[in-house]
Amino acid sequence: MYSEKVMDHFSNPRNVGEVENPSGTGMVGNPACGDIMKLTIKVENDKITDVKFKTFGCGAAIATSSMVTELVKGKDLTEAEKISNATVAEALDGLPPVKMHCSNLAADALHSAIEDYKKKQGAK
Amino acid sequence: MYSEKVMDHFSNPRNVGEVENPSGTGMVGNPACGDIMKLTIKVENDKITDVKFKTFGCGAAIATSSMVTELVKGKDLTEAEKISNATVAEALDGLPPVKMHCSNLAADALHSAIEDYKKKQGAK
Amino acid sequence: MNKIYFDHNATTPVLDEVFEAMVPFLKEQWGNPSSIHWAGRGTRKAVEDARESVARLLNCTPLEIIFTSSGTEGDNHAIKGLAYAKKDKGNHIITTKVEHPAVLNTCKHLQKDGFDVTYLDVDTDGLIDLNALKSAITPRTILITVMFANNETGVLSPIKEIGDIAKEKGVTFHTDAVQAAGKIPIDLQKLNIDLLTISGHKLYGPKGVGALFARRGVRLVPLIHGGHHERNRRGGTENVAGIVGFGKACDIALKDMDREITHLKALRERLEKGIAEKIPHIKVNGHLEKRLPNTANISFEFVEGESLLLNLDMKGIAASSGSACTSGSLEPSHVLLAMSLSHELSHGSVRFSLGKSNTAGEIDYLIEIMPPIVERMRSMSPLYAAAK
Amino acid sequence: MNKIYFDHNATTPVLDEVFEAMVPFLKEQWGNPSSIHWAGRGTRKAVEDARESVARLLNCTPLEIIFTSSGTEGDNHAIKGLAYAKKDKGNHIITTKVEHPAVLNTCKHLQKDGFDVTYLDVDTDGLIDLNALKSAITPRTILITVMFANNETGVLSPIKEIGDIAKEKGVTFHTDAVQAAGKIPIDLQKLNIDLLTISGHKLYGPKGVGALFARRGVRLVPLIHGGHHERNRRGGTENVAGIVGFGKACDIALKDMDREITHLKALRERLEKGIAEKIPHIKVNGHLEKRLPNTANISFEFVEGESLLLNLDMKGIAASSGSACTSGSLEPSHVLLAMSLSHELSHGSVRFSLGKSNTAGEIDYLIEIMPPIVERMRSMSPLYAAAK
Ligand SMILES: Cc1ncc(COP(=O)(O)O)c(C=O)c1O
Ligand SMILES: Cc1ncc(COP(=O)(O)O)c(C=O)c1O
Repeated sequence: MYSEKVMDHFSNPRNVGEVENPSGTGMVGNPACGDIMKLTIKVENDKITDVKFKTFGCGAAIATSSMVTELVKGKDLTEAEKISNATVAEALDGLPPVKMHCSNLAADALHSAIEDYKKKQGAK
Repeated sequence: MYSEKVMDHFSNPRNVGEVENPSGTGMVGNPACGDIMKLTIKVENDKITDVKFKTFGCGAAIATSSMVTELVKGKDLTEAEKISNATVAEALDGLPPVKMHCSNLAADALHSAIEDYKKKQGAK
Repeated sequence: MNKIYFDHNATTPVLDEVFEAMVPFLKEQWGNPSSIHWAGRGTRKAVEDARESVARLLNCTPLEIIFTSSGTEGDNHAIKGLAYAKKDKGNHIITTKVEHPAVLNTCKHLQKDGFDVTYLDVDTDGLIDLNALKSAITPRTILITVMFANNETGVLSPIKEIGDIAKEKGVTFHTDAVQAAGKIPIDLQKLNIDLLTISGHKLYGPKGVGALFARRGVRLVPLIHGGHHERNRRGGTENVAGIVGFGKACDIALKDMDREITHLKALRERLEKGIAEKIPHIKVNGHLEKRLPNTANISFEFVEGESLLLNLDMKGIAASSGSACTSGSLEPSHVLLAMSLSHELSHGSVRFSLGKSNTAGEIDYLIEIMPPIVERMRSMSPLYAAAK
Repeated sequence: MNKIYFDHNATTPVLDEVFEAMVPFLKEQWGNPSSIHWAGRGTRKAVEDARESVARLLNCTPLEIIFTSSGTEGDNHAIKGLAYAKKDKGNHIITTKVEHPAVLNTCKHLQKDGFDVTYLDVDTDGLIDLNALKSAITPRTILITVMFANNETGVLSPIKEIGDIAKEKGVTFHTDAVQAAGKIPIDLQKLNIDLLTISGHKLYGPKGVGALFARRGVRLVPLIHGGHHERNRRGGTENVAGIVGFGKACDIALKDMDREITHLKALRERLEKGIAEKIPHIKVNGHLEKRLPNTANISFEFVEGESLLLNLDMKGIAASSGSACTSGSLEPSHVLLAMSLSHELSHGSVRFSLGKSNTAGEIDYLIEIMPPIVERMRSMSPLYAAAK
């Protein structure tokens, strides 16, 4: 069902956990759907220097979470904002059709974290 | 599908043909149904001394024809009249359900032949 | 006693290769294709591979193939499924008088449910009149269902022409190709067929499996509602071993088709010529050219078919009667009656349907034993004497 | 890696004896049971013998058994067949919220077709309320369909009581016994069941065959119209090999039932006890007594079921998720939700369904590897941290 890349990220997920004193936090999904992702980022000089995730969800949910942290680490915010759910699915060599929607929210979590960071910046 | 007795009478039918100068002739069935039986009898002193059949029909039709000739040969007319289609089927150790009606007409042919004989007698 | 099988339109033996292909899926690979764990992965792939084999035989895409449990189920699924899906558009169905009971009884059922059904006549060759088809179509017509090849006579319908008419008029076209598939080429890229039914056990596959082709975009109400199997089109855990065997049988049918057609045509010619030379008062039923290569339907005047079959059976020869007498009804063949044969001739027909393993020697044996059997049965027949 | 199969409610292996019984009907005995000649006689008898085996398992008469291609087909046949046969008497059907999709989706389809369907609630144990059933019955109620044993939790419905209520009220009663048959005794002489569905591949028979019990006198509109097969109740050439295997599997199930019940109950207790001792925050779902002997449905809080299954699969263990995620939908288990479990717990459930060949050693292996897996997944879960 899943590609090798998905299984790799599922069995050896990268960047699990929570960044300490995160610059931004994103949380998406809901229990009804079966997937909840929490992404925390550290931003320095408009660059994402650290990123970690925690996910309640199926294989696809965990793999996309892991993949998005890899894709985004070290990237400028503007570059990071361009990453979409489709980018993540592609980087994983695709997802099963039924998983394309509900379990492919990692980029949403990222954008939500970036937004959170910007809001906090604005508030300063 | 058929009992051994049916197959025996089918493969070695008794009394095939037509009695010469028959005392009575019975013909029943129709092509739509797929079975036509012709029974000819010789009656002497109210006894059936000879009987022969010709049948167009399936295995059951041929076996019942053959069986009825065996059952009736040498019998008094009153005894012969008591033979029913059920008697014939029983004597053959039964017939498949679908064959009980259409292909089990040999006794009818017999009764029709006896009637024909009586009619001819009455006309004399 | 030698056993000779001339009843391939009733069912075919399972080929050795087909059996061998099935075995793993009855032994170590018994997982449910819906399972995501190790036990299900191999069976899922096997089912999808088989789908490709079926699609290759028909020249369609695998997505257009729905696995079923029989030709009968496929016919029901196609006809009821389309009728109920389109019932808001119209309630008129066109079919023919010579369809298999799987189609005829489905149509009769729909009549009770408010649908109008036109049963087209056939001519003495067993062919429908395309003009009659055209004039039968009304704005309320939603479905035309005409069989590809007739099971009793082998007669081939003008499928290309029917498809073109159906397409022009915007009517869905289903064909029961149970007897045609595997025996003659079917190219769904060239034919305007929307729905097509086939069955495994008629092409050297196992019993209990079939397929329905539903062209992309043709919507059907499912016949069997349930889980997410077959992309929500047919519920029920897949008959994996059966499907795998069916796929293998399709592969072989495609590979061997040309050779088999030549082989079967030659045998059938030998059979029909031999019978005609040796036995008077016979009639070969159905259009002599527009026929499957393997089927010979012959009426023997003055005798009834089942009696002939029993006699043949006693000599080890398996054939079949046009008459449905054998399967629980005493009606003469509706196909032959529709071709305007008399009741006597309809009752007196025998179908020889040849297959892969038949040989010229077997045909010769038939031609040798058949004349005395027919003669003996005729001598017992009140109709023969009357005719002479 | 050792392969351990804990997913017997999804499908079972084909037993060696079953396979051996099937082989002749895929090799030399491939005749059509409807044929009157030599090729058909043996297969006809084999089908009728298998019918007796099925009838023996259920304690009914062979005439009351209709062979089908799956449990799903049987459910469709029973429910649609009864609904359409009785539609002049009424249009109301009663079922439950925890049925298999084969029943639920059939009922949903009938709703589109003008039938009213009541979906009874279940309590947190998964049981319906008999008073609620009684009050749901109206003069227009024609059918009650309640499953014998639930496939996800193993919970057993009060079939005896439901049958008595149905009989008293003159309503037909169908039960989907796909998960119960072969696992626990079913005595149709003692239960007021009118229609009952079973499936071959859940009791160590092959896939692609099942049976519907229809009590003498219960009339159904056929689901599959066609030839004279199954006494005009179900068209289509019989899946002879499948039917023979199914019959054999029924024989074995009957013979071994008592022993298996003891074996499975002991294993399940070991499993549930072991998990409960080693892993906190778990919940066994369904009534603890009124359950099949082989099924353990356990929710692991804070983690999602599919992730657990994938991890188990990597260790060679096949189990199943309550969540339908695995079969093309992302909905959490409708069964667990109906039992008032939270969405999280419904998503986090794993079904272990044990079978004949499972051993205590296999259970111990599971209990050994499961805790670190759950702990690792929990450490990744945002819900766990929040709860701690
Ligand atoms: C309770 C129940 N009913 C019906 C079915 C469907 O049976 P089948 O897979 O034979 O169609 C299943 C199994 O999937 C089941 O568990
Ligand atoms: C033309 C035709 N249609 C349908 C069927 C039914 O196929 P099955 O036996 O697979 O149900 C048959 C064979 O019996 C057939 O010859």
